[in-house]
Amino acid sequence: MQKLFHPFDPFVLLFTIGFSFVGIFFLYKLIRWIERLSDKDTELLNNSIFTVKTWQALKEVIWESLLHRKIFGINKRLGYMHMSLAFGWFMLILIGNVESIYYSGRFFKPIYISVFWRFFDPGPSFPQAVYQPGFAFWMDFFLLLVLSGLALAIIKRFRSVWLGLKQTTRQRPVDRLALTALWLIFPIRLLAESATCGANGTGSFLTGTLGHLMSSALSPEPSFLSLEPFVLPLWWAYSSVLLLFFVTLPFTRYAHIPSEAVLIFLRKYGIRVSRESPGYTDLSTYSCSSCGVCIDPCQLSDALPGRQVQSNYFVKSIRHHEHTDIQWDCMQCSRCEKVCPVGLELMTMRQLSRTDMAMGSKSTIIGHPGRNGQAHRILYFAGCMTHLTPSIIRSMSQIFDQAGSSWQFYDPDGLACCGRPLKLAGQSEGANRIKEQLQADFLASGAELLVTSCPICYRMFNEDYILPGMKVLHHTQYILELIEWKRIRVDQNKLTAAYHEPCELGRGSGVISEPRELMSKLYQKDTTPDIEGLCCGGSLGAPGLDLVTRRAVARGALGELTSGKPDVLITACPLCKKTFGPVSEIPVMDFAEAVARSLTGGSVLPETSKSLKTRHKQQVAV
Amino acid sequence: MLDGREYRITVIGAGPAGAAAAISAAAMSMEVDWYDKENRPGGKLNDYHQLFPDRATADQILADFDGRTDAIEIKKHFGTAVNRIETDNRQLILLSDNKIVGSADAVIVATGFDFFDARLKEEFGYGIYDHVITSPDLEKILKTNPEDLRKEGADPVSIAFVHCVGSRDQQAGINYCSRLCCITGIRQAIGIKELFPSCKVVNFYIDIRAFGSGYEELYREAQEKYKIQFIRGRVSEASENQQHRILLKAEDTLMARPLKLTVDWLVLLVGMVPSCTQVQIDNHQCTDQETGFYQPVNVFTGSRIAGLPGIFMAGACGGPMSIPEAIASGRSAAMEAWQYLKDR
Amino acid sequence: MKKYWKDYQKDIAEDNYFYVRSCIRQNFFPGAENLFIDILRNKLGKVVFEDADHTTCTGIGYHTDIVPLETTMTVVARQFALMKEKGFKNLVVSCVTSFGLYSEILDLWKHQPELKKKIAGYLVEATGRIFDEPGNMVHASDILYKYRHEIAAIAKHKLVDKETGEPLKIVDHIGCHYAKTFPERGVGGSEFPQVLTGLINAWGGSTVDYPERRHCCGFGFRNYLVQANRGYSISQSKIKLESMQPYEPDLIVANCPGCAMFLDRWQYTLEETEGSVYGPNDRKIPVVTHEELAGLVLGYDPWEIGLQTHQVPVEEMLDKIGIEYDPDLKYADRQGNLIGNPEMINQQVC
Amino acid sequence: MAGKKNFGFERHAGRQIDLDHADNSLATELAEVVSAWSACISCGSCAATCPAGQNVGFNFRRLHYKIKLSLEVETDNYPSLLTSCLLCGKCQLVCPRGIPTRYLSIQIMQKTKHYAEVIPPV
Repeated sequence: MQKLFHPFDPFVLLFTIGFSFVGIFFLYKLIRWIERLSDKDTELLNNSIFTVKTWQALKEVIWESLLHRKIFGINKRLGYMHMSLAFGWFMLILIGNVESIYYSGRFFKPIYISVFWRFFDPGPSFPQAVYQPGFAFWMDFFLLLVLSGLALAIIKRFRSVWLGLKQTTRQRPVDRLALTALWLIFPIRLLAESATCGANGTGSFLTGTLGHLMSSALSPEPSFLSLEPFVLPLWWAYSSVLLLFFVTLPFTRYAHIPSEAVLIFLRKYGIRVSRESPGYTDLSTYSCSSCGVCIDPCQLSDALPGRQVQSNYFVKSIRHHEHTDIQWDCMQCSRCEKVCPVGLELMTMRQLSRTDMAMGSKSTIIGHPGRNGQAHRILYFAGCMTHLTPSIIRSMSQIFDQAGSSWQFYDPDGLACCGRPLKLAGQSEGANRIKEQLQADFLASGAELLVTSCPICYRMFNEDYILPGMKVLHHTQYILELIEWKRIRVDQNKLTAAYHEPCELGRGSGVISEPRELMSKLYQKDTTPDIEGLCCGGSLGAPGLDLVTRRAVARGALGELTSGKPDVLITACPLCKKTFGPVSEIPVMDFAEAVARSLTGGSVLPETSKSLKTRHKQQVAV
Repeated sequence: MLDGREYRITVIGAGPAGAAAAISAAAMSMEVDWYDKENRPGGKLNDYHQLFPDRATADQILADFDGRTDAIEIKKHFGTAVNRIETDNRQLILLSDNKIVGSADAVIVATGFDFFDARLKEEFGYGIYDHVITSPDLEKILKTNPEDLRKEGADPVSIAFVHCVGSRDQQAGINYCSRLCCITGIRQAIGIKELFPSCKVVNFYIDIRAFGSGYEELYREAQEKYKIQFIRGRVSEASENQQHRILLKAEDTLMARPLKLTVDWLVLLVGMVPSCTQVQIDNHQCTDQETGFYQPVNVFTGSRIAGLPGIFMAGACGGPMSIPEAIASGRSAAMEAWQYLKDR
Repeated sequence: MKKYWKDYQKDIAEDNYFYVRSCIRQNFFPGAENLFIDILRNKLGKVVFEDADHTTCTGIGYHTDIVPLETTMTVVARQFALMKEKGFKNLVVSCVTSFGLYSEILDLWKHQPELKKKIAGYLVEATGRIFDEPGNMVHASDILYKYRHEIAAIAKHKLVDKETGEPLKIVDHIGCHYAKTFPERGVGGSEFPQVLTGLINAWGGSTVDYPERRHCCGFGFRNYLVQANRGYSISQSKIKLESMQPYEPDLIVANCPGCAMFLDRWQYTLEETEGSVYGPNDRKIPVVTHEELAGLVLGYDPWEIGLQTHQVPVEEMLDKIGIEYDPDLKYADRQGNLIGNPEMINQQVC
Repeated sequence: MAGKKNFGFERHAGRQIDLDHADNSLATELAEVVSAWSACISCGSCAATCPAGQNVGFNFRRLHYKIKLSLEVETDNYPSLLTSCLLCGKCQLVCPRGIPTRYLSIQIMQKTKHYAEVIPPV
């Protein structure tokens, strides 16, 4: 038993070097991350450490980092693959430690002992151990779990569709190196442990059986000595592949293993990505596992085939401080943010990487807070884009008047902008200047309700503006209220329609149900496809897209939206309407127009639908 | 021979319009006499390099016409310039320098056009400075020897095109728009950029009138693909410096500021004026007072020239026309002549 | 440069000239007009009549909106009346501004005969005189152009560099009112008038065709009358001088007194204010009028014909051609006694 | 050299746009990034619909046209006021040539040196 008390063999050094390298690296990183937090965030951190939030964070670490619950939502097999690798490996380490403590009786001992425990203690004899649910049994069980996940990972590399991913990330060379190292760890461990067990006639159902098979394969009569020469080399191999993995880990996607845990804690404490806390942004880039889940939802994957613009590539480009322009190639539609298993604030990270040039800082916004000083209950802010779709403005004024509400049109001459387009382009300073101006105007108007037709403005008013005593509604919400309070009456017509949910309204602002309720009140048949909201392509988030790409995105979205053969496409955003208009085969209308038509008894479809159709035909050729 | 009666028709002019008229007339089995002052057909097509908008080469069109005119029986009288037509009770007598050269039942005049003589715009220095050329000159250079554009073996550094030279110009007494110089200038500019990619090409224009199908697309391609610069403003003056490069003075009307540019070649996009070898028809006033082009009796009912019956016009002798339009008008003139002869 | 100007030929009277002087020329180049008359009378044997009663044509007043057009027309009609009384038909105008003005008035009368009658009425009312339009009206430089070969025949010097035998490089500048307003009134039309190049070529010099050849010399009346505007005037001259610089001209000839004066004076001002000089090897370019050029070629004494009043010293040019002159007598009066040098005239500033 | 004498008037620097010695590096750089910009026909729709342009002397058409002629964007009597652009994108929606004018505005800001240093990226 001499080996038990101070077990050592040179091969463990490789693992130890690797492991300590990773330890020191991430210790240094941890300090850097916390150091480069803004005072506000550091305060948040200090006040929340010894509170229930830490327990909640710990729970989330288990649910997310180990079990990857969120990925199960995307695809069960993909979820199982990640869970098996993460949770399986964690259990191997845990049980390995307990086993080594139990047998060696020493709680504090070099870390390598538990990792290579099977080498030092071949364990219970085979085949009896198969039936005793002891350590060996559980170690084999979790090893098998990990290997099953590994098999799925290999399949994903070649046929990712089977795991629900049309496309997967094209990894960098160093990532592929770490990947191969990771893939080699567990098979070699299996062989190493089985060789030891085979040579000593021990091992449970997996290692024992395999060990036995190996020894019998090598020599006809069952002699244990035949495996002896293979034991040490296999353990050397196991330790060196671990070293390779640990050395490459900090520079590859696997840095997310330690980083994500730290991220979960800081996020639970309320810290968010901001210009003032570069540390947290850096931590976020390390937490990205580059799993490629964000590629499929991104509509630019089809519109810009072959271009690596999706969030995983973008995060990697910031992390490695590469100077690229892809921070501009993102429509800010947040479809990727919705599915990101690590929950990174991808939208804000893109905005921050867009140099702030204090745009919009010199312009003065002219609006009309109150007509001749008289306060009105409702302030209607059409939005700059809505002035290019005047039918929405005309319809809204008809609705306001029909409902007899006391309202004031804030920007009749279209000289006001909410500031969000600046924010989307990373111009936070300019955006703030505009916000201050409008905010003061709105409060000065004395209105209680601010209604806007543009989801982009709506989100800005909700998220950034501080309007005490003032409610903000998108006109779909306001119209629904009018109907529910019987202030206006709409009758359902026989047409079939489909609703395109603007990104900034649905995902962006959480206004999901009201538009759909309005649809049911307006149209007999609703063929809206049950998929995540699609971006129309006209987004301000991606200024660099040329017209051809935008039209490609629009056509892709239309293909889905009109799959149910609707007569008309309804949307709730002037920009979406303007983008779909020239490309859509069927008329595109805003809720306001549809409601106004049914109120004033006008024809249900815009009169020009026929000419619109023919005109669309030619323009679709662009 | 057609339904038992002999129809003899004469086509004056062997350009695209004349060729089309002759071919169609022959196809309607009329007896065709085909005259041209040059001793080969094709008219100006012989000097053209590439056409717009699809940049087919002029030689292709020529070859196609030659092929078709050779295949059918047309009596060609090239090298005789018919310059007068007189009537002798239902017969039309053709005279060349007062010598009778033929007669016919109907005549199609397709004498084409001439380019505006850029020397009348002295301020541009055409005929005074060597490196000031017109678009037809450039077309010949591009067709025969583009190398001439090089100076001592070096590529030209910058070339300027001036639109509306002798068109829409009261000073030059030509108030109509010649329609085709814009697109010619655009296509030639593209031709230059293809030959000398690093050369800076600037087109000075008042309005770009790219009206035909495929014209606007060519204009856009010139802007975006070939990076040809279009400056809105008339060049007022051109003078030569010691290196024989041409100094241009213009105003960029979008900046409302005067502008100076020195170029290796100045290309004047000259307009289309009536051909000097027009055919006199008995002493009838058959041309438009203002422009000098032949005048139809009624622009809606057909191409019969005012004055004597049985004389029709085709092609650019009736006004600025592109080659496809000229060809089409050639065919329609033949058709009209046949109808006239049949109903007579 | 190809010869195309032949399309613009103009008929110039042979003899019996009624000469009207120029107020600018008399002031800026006092010897020039007498020189012109002397050449015509004594060198070419022409009859040149000069009427002491004739006045300014009020051209500068008209161009600067001080004198109404009808007044100017009446004054010009009076000149014609004087000519009629003396029995002459061929008017020779010394100043280009007058020449332009006379052409403009004759053209106006041609298109509005009733205007001519009205002016005739005014003249009779004011002076009791009646007038006829001149049979032939030309500018003084036209006459020299007509007899350029006769002058060449009796010339004592050639516009050639004495040492190298190279013809002098001479820039010609034609007054805008000479032919730009009425092209058919200029020898060679408005774009490339030949009236001065004809002289230069006939007398052995070589002409320079530089890009800004037809640009305004800077005189431009309103450009310089008000001091604040003179910036415009000098800017035009600079454009011209800068453009001719590469050609390293030896001399500038102008047929309008204004052009000659400004191209001459502004070279001094440009040198003073900006230190820039435009002649060959950092010298300034001397400027002469057509009569002076003829006088030099015919061997007149440079100081006799008033070249010392020019801003840019002419000595170097005279030496180049090989014209003798007495440097000490540059500032002497007719009797030979010195009247003192002008303040900075000879100092070669940079 | 001559002292700078003052005669009571100044010679005027020419207002001529000198295309011979124009430095068009910015223009070429922009034309590469936003290639459709070369197809601009200066129709003025962008300047017309621009909300910032109505109240402030910011004329987007004149600004990017000046760059095309390699003229100085920032002059004292014609400050470009580019920073007053709201990036709202209305100009992009109305441009008949389909030019991504909003992106052009961003690129001009970034490529016109002294703006970019205003606030460095994260």
